[in-house]
Amino acid sequence: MAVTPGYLHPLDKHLRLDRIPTLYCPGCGLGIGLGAMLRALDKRISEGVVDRNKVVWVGGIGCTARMAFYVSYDSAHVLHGRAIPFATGVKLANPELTLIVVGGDGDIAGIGGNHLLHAAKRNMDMITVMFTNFVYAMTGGQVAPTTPLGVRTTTTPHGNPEPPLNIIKVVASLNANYVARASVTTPHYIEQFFYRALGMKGFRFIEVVSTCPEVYGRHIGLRDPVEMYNELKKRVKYKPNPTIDEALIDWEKGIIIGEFMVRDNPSYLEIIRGLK
Amino acid sequence: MGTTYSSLGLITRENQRYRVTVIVDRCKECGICISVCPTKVLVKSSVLNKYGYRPPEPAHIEKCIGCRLCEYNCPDFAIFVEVASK
Amino acid sequence: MRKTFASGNMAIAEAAIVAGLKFYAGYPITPSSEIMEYLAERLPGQGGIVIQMEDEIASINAIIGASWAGAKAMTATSGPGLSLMAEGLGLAVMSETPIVVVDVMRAGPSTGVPTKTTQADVFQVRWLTHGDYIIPSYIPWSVQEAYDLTIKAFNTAEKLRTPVILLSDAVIAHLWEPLVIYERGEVEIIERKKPTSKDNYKPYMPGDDLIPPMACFGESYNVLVESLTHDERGYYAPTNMYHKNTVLRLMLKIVKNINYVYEQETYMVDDAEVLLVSYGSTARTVYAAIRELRRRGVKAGMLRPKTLWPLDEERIYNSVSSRIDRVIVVENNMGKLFLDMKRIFRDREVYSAPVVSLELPTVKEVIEVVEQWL
Amino acid sequence: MKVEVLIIGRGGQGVLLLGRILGLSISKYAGKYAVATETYAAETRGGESRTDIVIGDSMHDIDYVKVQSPDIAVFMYPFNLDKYLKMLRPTTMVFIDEEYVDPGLFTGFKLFHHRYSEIAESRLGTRRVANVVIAGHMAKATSIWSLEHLKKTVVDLTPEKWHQLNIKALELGYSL
Repeated sequence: MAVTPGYLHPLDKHLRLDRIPTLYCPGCGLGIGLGAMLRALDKRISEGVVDRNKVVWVGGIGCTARMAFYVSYDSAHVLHGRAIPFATGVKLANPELTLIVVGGDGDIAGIGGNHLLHAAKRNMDMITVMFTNFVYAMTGGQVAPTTPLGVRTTTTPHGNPEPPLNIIKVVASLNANYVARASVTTPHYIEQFFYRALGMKGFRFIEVVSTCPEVYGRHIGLRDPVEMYNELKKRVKYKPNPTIDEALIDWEKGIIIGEFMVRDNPSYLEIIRGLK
Repeated sequence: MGTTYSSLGLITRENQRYRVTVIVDRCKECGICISVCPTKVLVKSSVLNKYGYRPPEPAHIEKCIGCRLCEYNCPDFAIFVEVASK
Repeated sequence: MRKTFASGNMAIAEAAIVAGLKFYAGYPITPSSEIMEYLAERLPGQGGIVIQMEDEIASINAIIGASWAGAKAMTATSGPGLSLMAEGLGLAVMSETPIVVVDVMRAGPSTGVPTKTTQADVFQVRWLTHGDYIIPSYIPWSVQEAYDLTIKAFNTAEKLRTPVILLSDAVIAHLWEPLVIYERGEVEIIERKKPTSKDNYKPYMPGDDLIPPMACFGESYNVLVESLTHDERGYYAPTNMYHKNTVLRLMLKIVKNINYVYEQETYMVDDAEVLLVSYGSTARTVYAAIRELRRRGVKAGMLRPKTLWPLDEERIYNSVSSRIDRVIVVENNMGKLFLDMKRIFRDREVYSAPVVSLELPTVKEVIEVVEQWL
Repeated sequence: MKVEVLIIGRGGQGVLLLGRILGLSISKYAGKYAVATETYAAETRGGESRTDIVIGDSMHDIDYVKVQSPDIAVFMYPFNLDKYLKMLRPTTMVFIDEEYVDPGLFTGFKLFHHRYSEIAESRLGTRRVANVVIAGHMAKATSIWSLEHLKKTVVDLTPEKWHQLNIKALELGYSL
């Protein structure tokens, strides 16, 4: 069998091809999300809004965080939960750079939750894309901040006793300029929201609801990637200009996606430039 | 009848307007592309790639409407759609 | 060059500025906070940025990020904060990131006595993070030396692509002394080695000196910062060969430069029969004590490492004449460097003289603990 | 030559600044070596505040950075007097602000006492420069500091808008 050739797929020029295929399990939603983000980035680069050589991808630890080392950009695969403070240092030391932080809900909202709060509060100039797959996947299926109540995981064998975190409501309550939610079953919205975020300043946050058929799917009896994809798709509903109160994320009642917050508050860099 | 593919490891089929290409060794056989295709262009092929997965084959390429849902929903950058050159 | 009167914390801040500091992230903690306060006032005027992060973990990760964006970066903390920075220091070691971390020691364990000193963090800075590594650490005994060794810490970090720790303490932090401050150009400042070509650049491919040239973000090298064990490209490489090579090189690049990294001073050792080993603020009192002992007829000398890790064991051994048959290690802790001295001076009698005191030990206290071994 | 100076006061009285003025003046302008250490209670205002200054010809003249047996002691507030009285020697020069500290406790020492805070308030309009008035008085009484050096030092250490006030405070102290 022949080796995988050079640039073929339209996104190949954005990937470290020698690391493709990814380590993601078959049917993992992360690749869909990454593809959508790269299409948006490609557009912004061709428009001249973003300089390809001034983009830095930062990931903490976890399946999602690995996106950072699959892209052929300046990138960093750092510590669990610490992508946002790392990116903060990068951005402040060289404000020319465009910072893209990628991470799962455990990485960004769990162990890194305090950093997320403070980056949003500061309106720090970076984009954070958090993939919510309801579980700690890389470590083998433990409960996550977003795991629904009652779900059995490897560390909650009698059912998760904690109600899940609705991260959109948390971030929107702070000073972030952009707060949106999409789903891997709606890659065009991921692309659209990320495209918009790339043209803004301040803290931009996108939650992408994702599928983890291998680990979370096993917990809820949807191990087949297609089945899980379709079950998620059924629950996801786009709403134009939704309010924060409408940011429902509930496996039973539905998942509302859309742009919950779009504003132009002064970003951290703008404020410190004004103070000098 | 077995699926055929090029020495570059690509399965390529085209109709008058669109060409669909599958990069055989990137596919993990998740089946999402087959599921999302609104006109049922794709079927599982008979090829086993180097990881033991069976990639899709655009067996009914004549039905392709160029919506790219397969490309956008493929988690592994393994399938893409182009406008066929005249 | 100008003469001033400054505290140890001010000296560290001033030295960082002349060394080229451009990014400081920190979290307030006694007795280090004045470093950040001083820099917050001064650094923005020098084209730098100071940010108070949400905790010490964020601080160290931010300075690692800043260093990869091309800035010389530093944070300062005390023992409890340094504990929180443990994992971040490991990232800096693995990703070969030049950063400077100042630990202004206070009494512990736990919250301990925030405003008072000890020297009990000596092993914390040596074995803080998991895995195999050497993080060079310097320990000053005066305000001037806090200044000089801060510059040295930046130079070591840039030269060897490594995190470096400056181990000050609550005494030095709040001690005011005459200080000579240099301007840029009056003192040697080392900058990191940059790659010369973009062709086939690999972020972790070392030169003959075992140190890889460092490209930074935004310079179109597609650099990859990797916390996993990696190959020259930065790609995860979980094999014995790569792990062993990586760990060996990370340690060897420091060890091979021990002549640069390690500094010490000796006092009155030529005719000495008893050697007192001490470091940092405690060595000030020990220096006074050896003079007092000589007045009493004891031929005492002193060895004072200015670099705590790595120790140049051969140089330490050879700096002592054969007349010396006893070595007494005086530290403001329960005995830490003593263990290394016991190994280094394997053919001498080596004793630990722990002076555990929240204040700088007095001459009387030092003589009391030393006397039992005379 | 070795001189030990102990300054005790209450947080907010400017004990630390007084220590810095005395230390910098000696080491920058008098060609000697001074070390100063600061100790304060956790509360920012109102707690005990202490500065120790040890002066020598060089760093190695200074055995110990803290005062063990003061040649000069300044009490702006009577914290822990029992402890500090034991450290004093008959030759110790003691400066007290008698508004707060009872001169009767210091019989047998070379005592200098004024109501420095009140004097600063009535003559200069603010009690906040009582510490600098004391520095001026110390320059006159001890011959260790020179008034000229102290004037240069307050210019080094304080914001420009306070330079004249501080110089007046030094002169006032020197005139006492």
